[in-house]
Amino acid sequence: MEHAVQIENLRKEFKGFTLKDVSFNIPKGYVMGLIGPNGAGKTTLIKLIMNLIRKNSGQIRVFGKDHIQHESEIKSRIGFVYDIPHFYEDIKLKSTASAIAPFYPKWDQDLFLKLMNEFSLPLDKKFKKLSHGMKMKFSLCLALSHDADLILMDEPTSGLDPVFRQELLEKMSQIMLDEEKTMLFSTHITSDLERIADYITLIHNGEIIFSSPLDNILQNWGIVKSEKDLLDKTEIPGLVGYEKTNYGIEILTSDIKTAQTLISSDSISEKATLEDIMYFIKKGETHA
Amino acid sequence: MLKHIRRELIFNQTQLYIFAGYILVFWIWIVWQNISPRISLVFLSFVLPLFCAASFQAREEKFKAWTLNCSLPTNRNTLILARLITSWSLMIAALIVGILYSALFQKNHSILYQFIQLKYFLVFLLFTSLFLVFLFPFVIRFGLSGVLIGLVVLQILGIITLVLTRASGSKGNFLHTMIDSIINFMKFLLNHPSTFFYVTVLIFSVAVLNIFTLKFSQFLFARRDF
Amino acid sequence: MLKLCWKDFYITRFFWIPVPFFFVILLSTFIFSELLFLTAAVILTFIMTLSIPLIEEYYRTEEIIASFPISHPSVVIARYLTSFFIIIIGMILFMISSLFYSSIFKENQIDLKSVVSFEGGMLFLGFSLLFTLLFFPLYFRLGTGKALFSFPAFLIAVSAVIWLINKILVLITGKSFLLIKNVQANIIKSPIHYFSEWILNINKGISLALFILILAVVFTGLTLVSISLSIKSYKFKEK
Amino acid sequence: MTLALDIKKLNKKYSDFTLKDISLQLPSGFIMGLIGPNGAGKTTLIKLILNMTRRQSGVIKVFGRDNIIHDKEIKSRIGFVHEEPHYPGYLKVKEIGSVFSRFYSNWNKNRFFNLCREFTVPENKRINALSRGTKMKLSLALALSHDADFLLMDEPTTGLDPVFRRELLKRFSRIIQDEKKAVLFSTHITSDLERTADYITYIHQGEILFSITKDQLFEEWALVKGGNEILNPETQKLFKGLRKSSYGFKALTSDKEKVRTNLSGQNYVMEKPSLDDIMFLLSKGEINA
Repeated sequence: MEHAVQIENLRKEFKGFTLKDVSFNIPKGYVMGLIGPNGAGKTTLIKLIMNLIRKNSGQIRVFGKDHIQHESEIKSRIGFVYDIPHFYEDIKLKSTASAIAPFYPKWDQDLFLKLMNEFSLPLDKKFKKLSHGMKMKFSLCLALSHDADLILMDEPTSGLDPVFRQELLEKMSQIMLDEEKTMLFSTHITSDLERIADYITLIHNGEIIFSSPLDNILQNWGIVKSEKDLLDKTEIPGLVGYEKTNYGIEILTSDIKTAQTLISSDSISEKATLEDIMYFIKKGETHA
Repeated sequence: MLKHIRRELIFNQTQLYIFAGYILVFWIWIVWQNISPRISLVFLSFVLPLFCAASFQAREEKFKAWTLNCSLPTNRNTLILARLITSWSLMIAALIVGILYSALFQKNHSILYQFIQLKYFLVFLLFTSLFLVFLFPFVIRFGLSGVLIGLVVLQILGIITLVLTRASGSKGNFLHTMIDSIINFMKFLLNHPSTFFYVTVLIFSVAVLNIFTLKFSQFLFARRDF
Repeated sequence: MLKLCWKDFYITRFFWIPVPFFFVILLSTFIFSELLFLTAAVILTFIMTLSIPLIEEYYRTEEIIASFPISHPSVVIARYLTSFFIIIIGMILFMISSLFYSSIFKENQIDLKSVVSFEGGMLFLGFSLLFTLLFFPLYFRLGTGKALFSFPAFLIAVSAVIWLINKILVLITGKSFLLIKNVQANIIKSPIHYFSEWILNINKGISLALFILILAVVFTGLTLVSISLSIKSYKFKEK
Repeated sequence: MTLALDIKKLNKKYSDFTLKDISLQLPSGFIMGLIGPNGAGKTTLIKLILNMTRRQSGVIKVFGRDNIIHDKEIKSRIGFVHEEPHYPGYLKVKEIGSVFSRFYSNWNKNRFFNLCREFTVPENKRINALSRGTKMKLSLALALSHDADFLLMDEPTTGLDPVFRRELLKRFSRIIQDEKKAVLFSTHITSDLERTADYITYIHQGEILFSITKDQLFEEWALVKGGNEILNPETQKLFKGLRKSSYGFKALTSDKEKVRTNLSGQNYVMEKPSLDDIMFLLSKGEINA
């Protein structure tokens, strides 16, 4: 299968935090959701792909090309939205757009204007006059109006109201009908992901826990609840994390089917949502 | 490249208005007070870089807009090149405004006569480039806070020299002597007969200075994480 | 109140280490006339006073301050207090540097010691206070940006008023209280000329105590007016 | 029971936006969630409560005292979190802590540092170096460490990961255990509200459409789906938000029983609405209430 983005043991060291030899691929034509707790390295990863941050080692290939050698060519096919949109605050939206437009060969002014009034953004307002939500919308507007093949979004939905989020997700899924397009977006609102994403990558403390199709996560991962402490007796397959409550114990496993067969009948097992998975992984990490 | 310059100009509109206003006032003042073109040259070569190059950098930092600029489909070297070219073109424009002004309103068209001389023009370029060499990379590396640091350094240097002058018992204000030396240097440059060799040297040095500024700034800018 | 002042200095402390040196060094350029020297000192002090509002604006801390448990008037008054402290600092620096330079450059034709005197101090204080008191109402009304643009115009207006008063006086009583006739239309200089002449003349005319009294009355009056204006505009400001 | 927050007929006019006749009560010992589309006036309302912007008419009482007259005292009992926390970026975390400590009489230093450790906010880092989520955590820590009686927060959960959100909300419900404290926070993540909030207030274009307890909301309100043939002028009166499509309609009602009686015998389904549905229909559907 063709990959839009290939990342091979990518490493970046900061004072407080390191991204430890991450490697994963984004298959072409799919939506990849990037989740993980604050400071896990989501933003760092996206900034590395955009070459805003210099990597210490490893390789990033976008559309099969090295992202530094073919920087400008690659970037002209990328639409980006960052968690805090930074534009020149005392410049009007339309002039900002007009300044950016010539950089993109496939910039579509009509589409841009259409989006602007769809999102009910005033063309003649200065950027600093916008609320946070509107800033996000404007940033999205720019990202979507030069039909990019790869769309990178760093928490595009944070600070947007549910109604607009819904519309946005619909819009995204429209865009994704085109098989050529690929999307990577990080978010903390996992319900959004469960609606749109095809693949999920969970990153935690600068390491990738898993990167696999959403469906098989939702099928295979599960929580086992039991009064008795199962851990000492039986060996649970694919144990990820557990929590001892005063009722008994809750265990997250990445292989619920075999777990069900192995574990005695007095325990209940249920499907895990992404939120549960994140919760347990954090817990497991605190236990270890 | 054009699109880059265009971007710079649009993003720094507000700055440009202030700049334009300042320049007009400046020339009016020069002509009105009938200040000698030489002084005005020194003024210009210090003020213009501050207004163009430095302020563009400052704005980019203030709004954290480098995330935007560096995400555009270009590489960072081009961004720096564009910034340098834009500031140069602005500075030249400011000079032209002055020349026109003197041509129209000044009785003895001293500024006009001075600046249309090749030698004089080149000296102006030289001075400006000299200042840019210090300013441009400095702002890129240290940003707004860097300017403050720069001031501190300057003060300490100043104090040291003051103490030295005091100790050596030589008379006169140090800053004054410094300014004098600058003036003398300029006088030397201007009074030197404009032989072919001399002109080529000037041109060469200007070119070298600017290339150095460019390369050094690019070197610094490439090593930044945003 | 005081804790707000403390906050102002604490937040900007990185900047109070270099400033004194810079102040002193910069003044060395103006040692060739007392008046210029004084003007420079005043302006530098004013810039120091500005720095705190500017920094606050740059980092948008105002909304935090506004949601602290402090009454609005105290925010404004604290701002004034801070600036007064700064003015005092500036004055000390000014005196020191004048002594310093007069000792260094003995062969200088004018002696700067003359600035370190009652008149000198009065002039410095007078102008710094005047600037601050005129500026802050504007600042609280318009925010730093606009205030800075409108301030020079404001100053010109003030000097024009003084000039007018003088003219009227000349009409009524035959003599002007301004000795300097041909003042250049220089934004900063002209009010300084008028004011300094005025003070010096009064000082000649009447006894010292009365002079101080008058000054005190004038400035307390100004301060009260300007503070009340600022408070009024700060109340209704969007933070 | 005492009212922590009591707003009556509050008005505020801007050039392009007005807050009309807001009135809502929040008894102490409860959590109120404030929802509404972007630019509906949530932030303005919170700023008005904090007396950061001047109201034009109406009454705001916090713990039974007017918020302008007893400005200082009230603010000392409020813990605030702003939408985008702005602190001088070159300060260290502990330094901003010491700034805050000067202004709150019952500031608890140890608690602040404990919270920092709990929220994994590095004390010795400069604020510029913090990520958005961490900044938000910092401002939460600042809000929680002078044990405020009234927590007033503007989107405290944006940019925070689900795990942390869960723990934060638990913390809120712990805080309000003793009946003296109250929490008011606006958010866009309605699942958070469904988990914790006791009261839910919906603002739309500067007006409060409803401000009721969550239980009441989910008992009395219902999502009605059915064929278009049901719809006619009088039945439409039953519905609040209505959205028609070619193959049926989707509507919201604040009174199940009335709908049951009036639509008896017709084919329609009634569901328990989610907050997202409510927001969607009220803001997007044509409102004929």
